[in-house]
Amino acid sequence: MLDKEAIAKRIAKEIQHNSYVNLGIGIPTLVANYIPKNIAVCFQSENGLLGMGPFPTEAEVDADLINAGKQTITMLPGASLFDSAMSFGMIHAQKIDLTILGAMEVSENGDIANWKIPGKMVKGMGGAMDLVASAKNIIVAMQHVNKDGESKLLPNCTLPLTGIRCVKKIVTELAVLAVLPEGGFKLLERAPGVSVDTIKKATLGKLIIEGEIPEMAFD
Amino acid sequence: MLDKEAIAKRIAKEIQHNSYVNLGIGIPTLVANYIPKNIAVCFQSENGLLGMGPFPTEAEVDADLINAGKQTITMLPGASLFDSAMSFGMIHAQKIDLTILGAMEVSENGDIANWKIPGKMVKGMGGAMDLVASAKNIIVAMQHVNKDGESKLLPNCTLPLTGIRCVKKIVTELAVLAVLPEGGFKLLERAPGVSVDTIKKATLGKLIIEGEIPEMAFD
Amino acid sequence: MMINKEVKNAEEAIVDIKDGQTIMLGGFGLCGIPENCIAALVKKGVTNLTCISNNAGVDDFGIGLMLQQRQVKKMIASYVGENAEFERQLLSGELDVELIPQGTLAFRCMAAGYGMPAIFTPAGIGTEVAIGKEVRNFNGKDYLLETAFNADFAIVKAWKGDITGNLIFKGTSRNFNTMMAMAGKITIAEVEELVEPGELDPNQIHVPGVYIHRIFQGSNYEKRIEKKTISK
Amino acid sequence: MMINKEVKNAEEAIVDIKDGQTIMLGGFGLCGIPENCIAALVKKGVTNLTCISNNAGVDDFGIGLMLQQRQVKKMIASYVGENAEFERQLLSGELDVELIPQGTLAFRCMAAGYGMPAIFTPAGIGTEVAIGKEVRNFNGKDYLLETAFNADFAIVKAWKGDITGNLIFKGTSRNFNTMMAMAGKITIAEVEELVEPGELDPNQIHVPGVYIHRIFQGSNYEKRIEKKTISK
Repeated sequence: MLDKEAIAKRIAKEIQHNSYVNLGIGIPTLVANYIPKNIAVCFQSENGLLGMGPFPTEAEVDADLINAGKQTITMLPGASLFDSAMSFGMIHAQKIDLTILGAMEVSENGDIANWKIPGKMVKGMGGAMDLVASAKNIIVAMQHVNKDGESKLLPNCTLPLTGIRCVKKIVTELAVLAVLPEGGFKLLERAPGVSVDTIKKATLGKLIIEGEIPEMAFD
Repeated sequence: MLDKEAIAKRIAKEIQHNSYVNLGIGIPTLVANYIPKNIAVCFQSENGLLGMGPFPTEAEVDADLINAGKQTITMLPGASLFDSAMSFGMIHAQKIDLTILGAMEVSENGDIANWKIPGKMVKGMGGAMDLVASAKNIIVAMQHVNKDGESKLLPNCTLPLTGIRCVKKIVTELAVLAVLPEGGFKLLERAPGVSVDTIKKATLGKLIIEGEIPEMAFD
Repeated sequence: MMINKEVKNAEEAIVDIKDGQTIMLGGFGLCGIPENCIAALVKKGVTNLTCISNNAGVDDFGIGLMLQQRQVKKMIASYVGENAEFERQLLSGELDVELIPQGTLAFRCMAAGYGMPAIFTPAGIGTEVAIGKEVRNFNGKDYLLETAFNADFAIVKAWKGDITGNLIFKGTSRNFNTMMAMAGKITIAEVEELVEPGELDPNQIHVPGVYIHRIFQGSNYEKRIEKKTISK
Repeated sequence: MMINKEVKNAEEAIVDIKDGQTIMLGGFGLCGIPENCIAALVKKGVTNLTCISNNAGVDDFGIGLMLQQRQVKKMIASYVGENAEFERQLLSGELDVELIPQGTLAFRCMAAGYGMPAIFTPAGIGTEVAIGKEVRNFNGKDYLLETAFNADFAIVKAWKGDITGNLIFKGTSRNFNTMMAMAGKITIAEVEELVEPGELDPNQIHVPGVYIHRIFQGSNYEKRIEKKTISK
């Protein structure tokens, strides 16, 4: 089973050379730490920044420079600043190549739920509905099962949706799976030491297994 | 009868303190020369400038700084530059208080035609259709009659329209007229030495004359 | 002669904001919020406000200060976490909230500033956000029709400004401030540094002065950081 | 590692532009036009182009150079005066022209850059521009529905740029260049001065590099003035 860092590390391998990437809060934020040196990538923060760098040193902290998770951050050379309209404009115009975000549930046709649990205080969707409505490629970082052991990869989402037919790939503590255009979770890789059977039991939605399923490689 | 400079001078009296004004090509451009010193006004050029100043000296000429008539110009202190989308955005959001432009014909309900003569080479409407569609106040500087002596203030325009029900006031070589909301040209002032009868003969659209019509005053 | 928008301070800038009006407030989290005007609104005690702002501040800062005084009737925002008083008022029914996608919030402000009555966005298609809204397909993709906001006042905070109302922002504090500045029927700008016309480069103005009705140099900016995060 | 968009020159930048494609060209009159790319397009001899540009240049400069070589099949513009060759081709039926309001031109580019399939504008209501178009009333006012442009290439000219594609414009040469830069499926930027990442202030970027696919430092800019006008 992968821990959060390992999930982030595995997702980092998905990032293409010369791509613009939006990282959600949580595990996706960790992905930035694992980008290979030979891969050119530019991170967008949807509150108005392209070229987001690492967190600042104490001396670099600037109240006027935060990311979409409201954390203080820095800018890399070549960074640019803009307003939220342009930021979501570039998202909707599909200038952002890849969005990596968390999810509570994903359905076998690629629907995603990650913003609202009925009966609980609803904080809001923030930019998530915009991102999932427009990203060319969406990778979800999530736990395969909830704390009661119930699958979060479902035939249909039970929670209110954030977006429909949008998730392309999922990386969990157990596996890497593609969401096929015709529907279904296609098992691509197993986490080290995790059996196909374990993944089967943890996946309530339609799971497609073809041939030998390799273990994840991390480099 | 007024010459072009006098028409511009009369229109300049219409400009309110603290207003943003767009001046069209031709006579409207001359209006800037007659703004009283105690009137604060900011001129917009729809190709992306607020705070347009006078034409440059030979030494100030900058190919990257032109007005909407493609003439070289200067900027005043407090000027700002922007792109054409923002420029027409501020026009459509009615942030520009007054538009002054020329016309070939105006109808008694405020329609304006100033961009196309069938059978002649059509150069285009430029920004005129945007300006007339949105300006809070539109003053037209025009000749009362064409070179054959035919009225250009008509019951209905005969030329293709630029915009409908938008002109608020007209200043010609003969008169100042308001276009009433309910329709009709209300005669407000006569040019020095011009009789009401001359104006009547030169106006084919519904002319409304109430009481004594004063001669224009220029200061 | 120059058009001069300068007012003395926040109290003068907000003097005619009335109970029950709709106000846009710039900022993302606590970054770029109009601190001085919020303090003045709290002091003035105006109530029953509808606030359009990406967030609702924290318990003791930003719009949270207005929530403490029960000045807000309705909040239109994209994310309202990190605020216990907000949650309490929401659950008790004292406060109405309308959550909308962040891009939709940005575009509905932008639409108002560009004189567009409505815009199309794919955000929210297939979700509860789409309920009751017009859906239209263009080139095989569905979009929601979302209308322009109509706010009585917009209150924004910039880094620098001049007395004609030109604004320059710094860092990510630009966020919603630019679109809201363009969207308000009356727009109030507070700035960290107010200068004379001609001191700002015309080429670097983020919001031209034509959109701004009142401007003043604020004081005592706290610029609180919500989640200070340091490199390890 | 930085994303690098630099190409050697205009020839390399336009190498894959093909006969029959749709191209946006920035500029207003001759101000801010991509001189190097126009020269390269003339040299390459690509034909049957649909050009979206506010104007069509003059007889011997700007898009006028492409008209001389009969490279343009259709012109979408707001104003096409000052060009005798344009008039000749139009009257002889060699050239098709679609005249649209200047704001509509700007908004249809902007819509493409913002992922909006269409926008509403009041410009053209009641005129022949509205013929065949959807009219919709919002709050008592009529608007035309105008669709986003869909261009194969956008070619723009900026003052300064860096190799990641960030652009800064000067004066009124910004005009249509920013929206077109954002609107092209492939956007080519030529700049007077190309610098390394970090040399431009992130706060002063007019077009972020994400929109730009190819960038190069142009040479021999003539920057011809169409109507030099001097104070008396």
